Amino acid sequence: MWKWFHQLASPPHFYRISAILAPWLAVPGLILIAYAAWQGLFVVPMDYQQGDAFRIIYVHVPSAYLSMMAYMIMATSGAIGLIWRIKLSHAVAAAAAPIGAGFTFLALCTGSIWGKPMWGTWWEWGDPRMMSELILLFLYFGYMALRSSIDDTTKADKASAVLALVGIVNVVIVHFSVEWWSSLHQGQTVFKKGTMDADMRIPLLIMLLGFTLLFGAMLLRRIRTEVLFRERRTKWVREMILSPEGGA
Amino acid sequence: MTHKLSGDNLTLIRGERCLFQDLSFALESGGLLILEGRNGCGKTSLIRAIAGMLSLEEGTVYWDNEPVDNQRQVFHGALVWLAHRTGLKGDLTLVENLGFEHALRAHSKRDPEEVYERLGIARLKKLILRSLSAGQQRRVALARMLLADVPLWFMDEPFTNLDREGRQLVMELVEEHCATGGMCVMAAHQDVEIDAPTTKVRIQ
Amino acid sequence: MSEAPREIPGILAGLVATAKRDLLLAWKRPGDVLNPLFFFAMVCTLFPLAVGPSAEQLEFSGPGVLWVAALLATLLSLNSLFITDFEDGSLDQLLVSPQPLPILVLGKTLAHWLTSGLPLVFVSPILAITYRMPLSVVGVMMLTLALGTISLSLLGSIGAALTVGLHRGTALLSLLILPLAMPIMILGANAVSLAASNDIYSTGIWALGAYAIASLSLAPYATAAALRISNE
Amino acid sequence: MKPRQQRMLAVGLAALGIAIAAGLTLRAFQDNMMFFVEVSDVVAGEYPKERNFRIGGLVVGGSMQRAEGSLDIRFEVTDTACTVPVMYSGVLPDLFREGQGVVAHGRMGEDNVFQADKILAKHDEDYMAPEVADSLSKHQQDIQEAVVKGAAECRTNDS
Repeated sequence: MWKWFHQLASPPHFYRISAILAPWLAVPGLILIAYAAWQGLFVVPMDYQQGDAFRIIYVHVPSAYLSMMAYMIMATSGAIGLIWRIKLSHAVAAAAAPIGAGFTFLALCTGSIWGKPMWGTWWEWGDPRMMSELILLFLYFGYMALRSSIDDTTKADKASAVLALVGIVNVVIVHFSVEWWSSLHQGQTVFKKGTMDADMRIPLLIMLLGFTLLFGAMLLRRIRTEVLFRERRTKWVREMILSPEGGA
Repeated sequence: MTHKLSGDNLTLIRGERCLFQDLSFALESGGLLILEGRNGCGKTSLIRAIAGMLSLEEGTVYWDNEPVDNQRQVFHGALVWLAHRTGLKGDLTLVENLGFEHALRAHSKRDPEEVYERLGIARLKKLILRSLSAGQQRRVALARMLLADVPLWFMDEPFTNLDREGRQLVMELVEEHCATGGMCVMAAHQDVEIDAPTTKVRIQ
Repeated sequence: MSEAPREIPGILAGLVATAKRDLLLAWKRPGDVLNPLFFFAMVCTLFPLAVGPSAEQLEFSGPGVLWVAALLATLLSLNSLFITDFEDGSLDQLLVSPQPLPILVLGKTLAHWLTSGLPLVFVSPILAITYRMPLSVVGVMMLTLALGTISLSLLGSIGAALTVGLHRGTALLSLLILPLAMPIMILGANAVSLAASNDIYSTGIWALGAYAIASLSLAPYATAAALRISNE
Repeated sequence: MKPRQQRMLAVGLAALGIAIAAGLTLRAFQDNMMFFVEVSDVVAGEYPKERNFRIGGLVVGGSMQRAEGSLDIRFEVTDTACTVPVMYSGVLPDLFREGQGVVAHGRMGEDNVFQADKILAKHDEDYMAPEVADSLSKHQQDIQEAVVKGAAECRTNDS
């Protein structure tokens, strides 16, 4: 297992494997998303309180989940790169950041659109989820800005990994501090957590799976580009590009 | 008690450029290691890497046959660092500057007055460093090295900003240091005439 | 050269020496300490001019304005935390010092707090009174500022270490630190507002205390790591 | 002190710091809970006087009264055992409905009516189709009746 992992972490090997893997993630992902979107938009009954507006969760929930997932991937692979000095894991962190920022933005937009019918306002400054999501977006911006302002790749990798790790703690704290501040979600003692009907939940789960697969495919593609760029002076890249079938 | 500093298969890549590869050296008490090469070829990177300020792509630096990474504090307790930027505060006086260093390090047996006298900076003790000339500031930095009283000296381009007399003084100090069982790692692009067992490492 | 291995002074000595040197430097250059304070006072003056001087409005916005101003002033002072050390080579000396780097960093941060956070705490009552804050609330505000600026100095030192030696360091520092500083500001400003409306405000004080202690025990390591990386 | 000991000390201190911080956080949460007072405790008179606090519960069905020509609203909040009358002046959130959860922030008036300065409708996390909701709400009427009965009992106990 360990040997296999180590082998995968070598850039040329990863480059080969990921080329085979990416479509196997992308195609099922897109199919699942298409199916769940059709279910979510036309088949699932509307909610008894929110009407059709609730259907936006089929985009909102997966993108919010992926925004955090991407951050976790970014921070953990940064930490792995820092501790075990695996180059590939820094490439993973670098590749995950813009995708994560994209999903965070999507989550904020859909959340805001949903907020209009739900709360009567596009933006609710007091909501802990919205605030922590917004700060997550700022963290992504800071991370990418730090990366782009350090010329030396190795140095940029390490510095941004430290930042990502510090940021992880912060997202959690922001969530709690805003929760305390706004008191919107107080009262867990009285109300129990919500439930969802099965015929609404299943398309959501399918959507989550589809989004995750698509995210995986996107991440792989970006890591491939990142690896190719980082290894552009190496022998294997030159050989691959010069070989008859490799240039494509 | 003799010490040994050695490097094994040191490789450093900065940005796109491989500065040096599979570079090895060994230095024992009483010896002088000179890192040579053109300007901008990676001498400074190499000396910083040996001193533990820069992480190497590959290879290990050993102090007394123990990897430096495992005993950073012991290693740093045995070395002093002198570079182009002296690391002295222009707003503080000579005594205040050296007093800071004194507080961080093991107390030396050397008499500060004697060292000041020797380096010709005894008169300047009460002045703030900003008011001194570049050469005088350099001498203050040398005083810090002497006062630290440790076996290993790191000198990155020690002759910059020094007149002939100053250069002579540096060479004398290094000779004396090596003669009394100290050791010195020096990055220099000029020819160095120091009477001590010398090892040279040339970076291409 | 003496041969017997000599004892390196304890870590407390390293901490005190670094803090003392930075305090001495601040003493010799009072401008570095005073500028952020003037900035703080000016930001506090801007708000009544922009929003209008009605008493009700001032009372309502006072805690928030004071906290935002304090945050920005701290940010301003953080910029120079490692820059001068980087430029004159002192940072190299700290990196090859026999003392553990986190301890030296802690000493520097302590000096930073004593010269930026603490003065803010003592200046804030004057501004708070112009915002018609009752005296009992002023005490709470000073407490929140004292606890909050400790965390700000510590968290800020991470950002300052990450951006040291970069060309566009100043703008980047704000970008990195502001998201990290937001919880502190929320907790601080909110505790003061609650105290002003005669509510229970102890939650904020405890949480700020927790934040300060947590950052006290973790931030120096992150800063030290960041410094080593930045100075490579 | 040897470097190894120093490292142990450093790790120990960091761990101690985290532990203390965790303790303080717990303390903070505890204090935050003081904000929130159960309706039954309010009825029993166990609430912070002279301070704002929060109460939460369900809006009793049919208890909402609007004053003509103003935004003043009066309704009752129940925790299914006791009820408290609440006065509020302002625009109610969209999700505010009878029989739904609500959190009110304010203080107790001298006439034992809770003067709210902030009303938060609980963002309902139940998602279901309208038919399901209908059948449930039929059921809810039974619950509500029980609630009102319970509340009445509570009042009689008090008096």
